[in-house]
Amino acid sequence: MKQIYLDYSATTPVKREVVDTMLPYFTEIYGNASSIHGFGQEAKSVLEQSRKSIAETINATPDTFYFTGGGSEADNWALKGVMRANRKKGNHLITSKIEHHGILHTCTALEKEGFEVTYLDVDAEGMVSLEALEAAITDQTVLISIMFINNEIGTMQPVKAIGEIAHKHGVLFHTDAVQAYGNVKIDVNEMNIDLMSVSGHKIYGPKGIGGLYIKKGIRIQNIIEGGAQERNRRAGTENIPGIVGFAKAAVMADENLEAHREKLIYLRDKLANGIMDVIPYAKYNGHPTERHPGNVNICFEFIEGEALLLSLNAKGIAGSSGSACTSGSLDPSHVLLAIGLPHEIAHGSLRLSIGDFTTEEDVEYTIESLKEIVQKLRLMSPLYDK
Amino acid sequence: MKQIYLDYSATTPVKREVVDTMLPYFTEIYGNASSIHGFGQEAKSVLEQSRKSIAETINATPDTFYFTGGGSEADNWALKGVMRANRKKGNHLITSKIEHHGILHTCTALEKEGFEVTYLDVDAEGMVSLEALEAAITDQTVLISIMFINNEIGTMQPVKAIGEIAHKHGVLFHTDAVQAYGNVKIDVNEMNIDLMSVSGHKIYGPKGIGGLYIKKGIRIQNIIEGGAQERNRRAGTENIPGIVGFAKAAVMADENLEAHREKLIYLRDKLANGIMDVIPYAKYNGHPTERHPGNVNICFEFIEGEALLLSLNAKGIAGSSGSACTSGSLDPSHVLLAIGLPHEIAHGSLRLSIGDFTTEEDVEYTIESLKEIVQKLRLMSPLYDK
Amino acid sequence: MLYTEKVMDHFMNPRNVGEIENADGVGEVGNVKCGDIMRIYIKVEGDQIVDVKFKTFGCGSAIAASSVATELIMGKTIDEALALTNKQVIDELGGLPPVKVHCSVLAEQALKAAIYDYATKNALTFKGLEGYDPDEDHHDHDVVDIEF
Amino acid sequence: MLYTEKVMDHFMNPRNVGEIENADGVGEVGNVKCGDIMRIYIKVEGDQIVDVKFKTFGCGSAIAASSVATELIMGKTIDEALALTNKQVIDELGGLPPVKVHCSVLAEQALKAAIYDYATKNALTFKGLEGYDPDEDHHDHDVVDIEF
Ligand SMILES: Cc1ncc(COP(=O)(O)O)c(C=O)c1O
Ligand SMILES: Cc1ncc(COP(=O)(O)O)c(C=O)c1O
Ligand code: FES
Ligand code: FES
Repeated sequence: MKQIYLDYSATTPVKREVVDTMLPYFTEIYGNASSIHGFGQEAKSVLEQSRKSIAETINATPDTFYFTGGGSEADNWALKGVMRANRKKGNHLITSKIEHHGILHTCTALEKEGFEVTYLDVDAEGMVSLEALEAAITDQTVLISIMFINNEIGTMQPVKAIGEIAHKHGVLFHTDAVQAYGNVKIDVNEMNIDLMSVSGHKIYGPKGIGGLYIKKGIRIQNIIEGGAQERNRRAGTENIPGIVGFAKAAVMADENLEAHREKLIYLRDKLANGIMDVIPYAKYNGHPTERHPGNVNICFEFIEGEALLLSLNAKGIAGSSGSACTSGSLDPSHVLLAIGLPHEIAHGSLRLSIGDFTTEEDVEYTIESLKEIVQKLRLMSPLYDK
Repeated sequence: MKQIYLDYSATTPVKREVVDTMLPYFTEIYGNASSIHGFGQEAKSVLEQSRKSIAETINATPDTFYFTGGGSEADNWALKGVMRANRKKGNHLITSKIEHHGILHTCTALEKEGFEVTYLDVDAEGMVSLEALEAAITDQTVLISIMFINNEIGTMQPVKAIGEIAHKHGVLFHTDAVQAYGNVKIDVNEMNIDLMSVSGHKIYGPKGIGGLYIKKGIRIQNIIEGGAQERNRRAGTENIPGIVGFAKAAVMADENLEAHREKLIYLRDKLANGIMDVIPYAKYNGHPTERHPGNVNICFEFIEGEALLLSLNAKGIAGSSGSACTSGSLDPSHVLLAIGLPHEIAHGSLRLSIGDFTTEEDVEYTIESLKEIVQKLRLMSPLYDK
Repeated sequence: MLYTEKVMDHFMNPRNVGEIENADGVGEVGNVKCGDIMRIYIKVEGDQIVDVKFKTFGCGSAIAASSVATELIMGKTIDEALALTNKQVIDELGGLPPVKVHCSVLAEQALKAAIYDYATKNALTFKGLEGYDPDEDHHDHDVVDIEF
Repeated sequence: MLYTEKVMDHFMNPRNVGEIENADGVGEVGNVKCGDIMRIYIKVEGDQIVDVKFKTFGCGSAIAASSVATELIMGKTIDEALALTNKQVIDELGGLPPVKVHCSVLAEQALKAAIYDYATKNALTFKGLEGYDPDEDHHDHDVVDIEF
C-alpha cells in the first residue's frame, strides 16, 4: 500500500544529502572535539564550522549559538536558566496558553521553585494579544517566552512586535522557534529575539540535536554541567554527526526557503480547501494567513480524533491529532481548548502537516479518503443525526 | 602517515555494524515514536526493543532504563533529580574527589542550591576508602555517587561494597559507569546499584545518546520537562537512530565482553610495561589490577603533557593528557592531584587508552616513538639535569 | 502497532453498528467532554437478547470494544449478558493498552445500562443488576495506571 | 589544528635550544606548579646579543614562543631586544589561541629577566628595563579571556 506521510510537524525524514554528510563522522572523523590530537581537531573544526553555518541562517554570530540534545532541552534551558540566573531582577515570567509542553511543563516546574508565571490567553485564531502582553508586564518580569509558530494549529505570532514590547520594558524575549525555523526566515536581531530554541529533526535533520541561541551578555545558568564544551555552558561530548547533519539541513533549508514555502503553501491550501469543500461540519483551525506553510488543522464534529487517525493509517495516511508527544493522553489538546473550542469538538481534531516530499497526488488521495472515513465514523456516532 | 588512535576513553569510532543498524531510521523508519500511525509505531516498537536489549545487559527490567542525551545529562539528572526530590529526607550527598566533571560541577551547582556535599579522598592508587565512606554518612545523607571506573587513571572502585554500605544506612547509590559499561560486566541488582549513568559513544555507539538506570520506586525529579516521552520522565522526541545504535553497540559489547577484555588487557600491559621499561623517571598511575582493561596513565617527569601530546600527534599517535573535556584548561588534572602527585609531575601526564581496533604493532610503534619524544623534550627542559 | 489485529479488525469492520427502532432497551454511557459516548440498543424476546446494535463516539478501542461486546451477547440470555465483564471484552480483543482499559469498561457499562432500561420499562429485576446505579460515574480516566 | 603551521614548526624544530656556558645573563620565569618554566641564556658583546639559547618546560606554544623569541633577538642590540613584545612573538607565530597568549608573555619576560641579570651583574642601566621588577609575578593564567 502507498504510504503518505503527512506528519512533518511531528518529525521529518532525514534528507539523503544530510545523512551522507553525517556518515564520515561516525567511522572516520570520530574524534572527541575536545581532544588535542588530529582526530579531535578535525572534529572541532567541523563543529565550529557547523555552528557558524547555523548562526548565519539566523543572522547571529557563531558564539551565540549553543548545541543541545533537542528542542525540549533548549526550552528547558532558556526558561530555567534565565529565571534562576536573574532572581535578583525578578521572579515573573510571561508565556501563553498554547505553548509546547516543553515550555508549559517547565513553567510548572518553575512555579514550584517559587517563580510566578502568567499564561496569556489567545484569540480564536490562536493569536496572543499585544495589549494583554504589555499589560501583564510588571517590575518583576524577567522573561517573555512566546512561541514563534504553534505546533498544532500553525498560528504564527507577531514575534518582532513582541520582542519590541519586551525590550521597551527591559524584559528578555525567548521564542520557541522549533516549528518556525526552516519554514520562515528568521533574523534574531531584526526580530528582537534574545533567546531562541530550534531542533534538528523538524527540518530534515537528525533527531537528538537542537540548539539555543543566546544573545551576548545574557545571564543564564546551565542545566547540564560538567565538561567545558559549548563555551562552558552545556556539558557533554559533542554529537558531531548530529551537529554536522543539523547544520547541513539548516543550510539546505535556508537556501531553499522560498521555493519550499511556495510549494508547501500551495499544497496546504489545496488540502485544506479540498477538505473543507467536501466535508460538512468541519472547522479549519488557526489563523487564515499568519500560519505555518505546511500546517492544516481541522476539527470534524461528531467524531473522535484517534478513530480518525487509525482509519487514515489503515489507508496508508500518517496524520496526527495535534502534538505527537501527548498522544497516549486522553485529554483534548490544550491549544484547541485555548482557542475556545468546546471539548467535544476539540476531540475531533486532525493535524495534517505537509513537507518537502508531499505530492499533489498525496493531497488528492487524502481528501478523498478523509471524506469516506469521516462519513463512516459519523454514521457510527450517536452524536450525528443529519 | 599511519594514524594510531589511542584515545578510546575519550570516544570510540562507531562500529560499522552499528552504523548499518542505524541507517534505516534516518530515511525510512523516521516516524516520531509518539505518533499513532505506522511510521510512529514502528519507531516506538524499535525504541522499546532497544530499551529491553540494553536493560538485559545490566540485568534490569526495561522500565528502569531511560534514554538521555549523553552521560553528562545522566549524571546531572541522577544527582539533581534525586537530591531535589528528596529534600524532606535530607540535604547531604557524598561523592569522591576524582569524579568526572559531569558529577563534580553538578555537585557545585547543588551546593549553591543549599545541599551539602562531602568529597571523599582517594588513596595513591585512586581508591575510595570504605571506612571513610561509611563514616561520612549522616542522618541527612540521601545519596552516594561514586564512579565505577575513573576516566583518567582507570581505577575501578569496589562498587558492590559501596552499594552495600549505602543500603545498610538507607542511602541511595548512584554510579557513573560511563567508562565501565561495555568494559566490565555490570549487574545492577547484584552490585546494589540504584542509579547508573552510561553513554553510547564510549562503547562504539553514537555520540549524543546515553542513559540512566533508575531502580523502581526511586523519587527523582525531571531535569528536562515537556512531552510524555520516557514514561513522563525525560521530554524530547526520541532519538531513534541514536537509540538503535546505542542498543546495537551495547549488545555487541556484552556478547563480546570476555574476548574484548582479554585483548585489551594483553595490549595494555604490553604498552605499559614497554614504556616503563624504556623510559626512566616515569610513574604508572592508577591501581595495578583493579583498573580499566584499556587504560594506561603515566606521568613523565620534567616535561609537560601538551608538548608530549603534540609530539605524539606529529607521529600520528592520538593520546590524551587526561580527560578530554578539560583540555583548554591550564590546571593539572584534579584526579592526579587527588592521588597525591605534585603539580609539576601531574603536568606531565599521558593517558593512552586502548580499544578494539588497536594492534600489537600500534603498541610497539607507540613505545618506540614515545621514548624518542620524551628524550627530546627532556633535553629541552630546564628541570632535567641527568 | 498500538492495537492487536483483533482490535483493528473490529474497529475497521465493526459488527452490529446502528440503531434498533423500537428497541426494548437503550443504554448510553460516557461523556462528550471526555470524547467518548457509547449507546447500546437491545431487542429482547423472552429472556433472550435477539438483537443488539451500537453507536459509539470514541476512540478506536471504544469502537472495537462496542463491536466485540455486542457480538459476545448476541443471542445470549439477559443473565448471561449481565455476566459479561470488561475483562472478557479485553480478552476477546486480544488485549488493550493500559490507557485504553476504560474503553472496555464503557462497553460493559453501556450494556448494563441498556438492560437496566429494559428492566425498568418492564418492571423486571435481575440478579446481575443488583446494586447497579445508572447515575454513578463509571467513567474515570484516572483509575488506570497510565503506562506509555 | 589547534596551532598554526608556524607554531608547529617552531615546536617540532625549535631554534636555539640549549644552554650557554658562562652566559652573560640568564633569566628564568614561570612556575613549576603551573607547568611552565622558561630559561633564557644570553651572550653579549658590546651592546649586541651574539648568542641566545633557551630551555623550556611547558606546552607546545611555550616552546614555540621561546624558539621564536630567541630567533628574533639573535644579533640584535640590547635595546632592540628590550623592545620585543609578546605581540611580536604572537605575530611571528602566525597567531596563538587566546588561552595560550600567556605563553608568549613568558617569552618576553624571560628575555627581560636575562637582560636584567646581565645589567645587574655589570651594573648597567637600560631604558627598556625602567620600572622592571624581576620579582613581580608576570604569570597570571587568569588574565586571558578563555575561549574554547
Ligand atoms: C566517567 C565519565 N562520566 C561522564 C562522561 C560524560 O559522558 P558524555 O560525554 O556522554 O556526556 C564521561 C566522558 O565524557 C566520562 O568518562
Ligand atoms: C513547538 C515545539 N517546541 C518544542 C518541541 C520539542 O522539540 P524536541 O522534540 O526536539 O525536543 C517541539 C517538537 O517536538 C515543538 O513542536
Ligand atoms: S473512549 Fe476514551 S479513550 Fe477510548
Ligand atoms: S606554558 Fe602555560 S599553557 Fe603554555
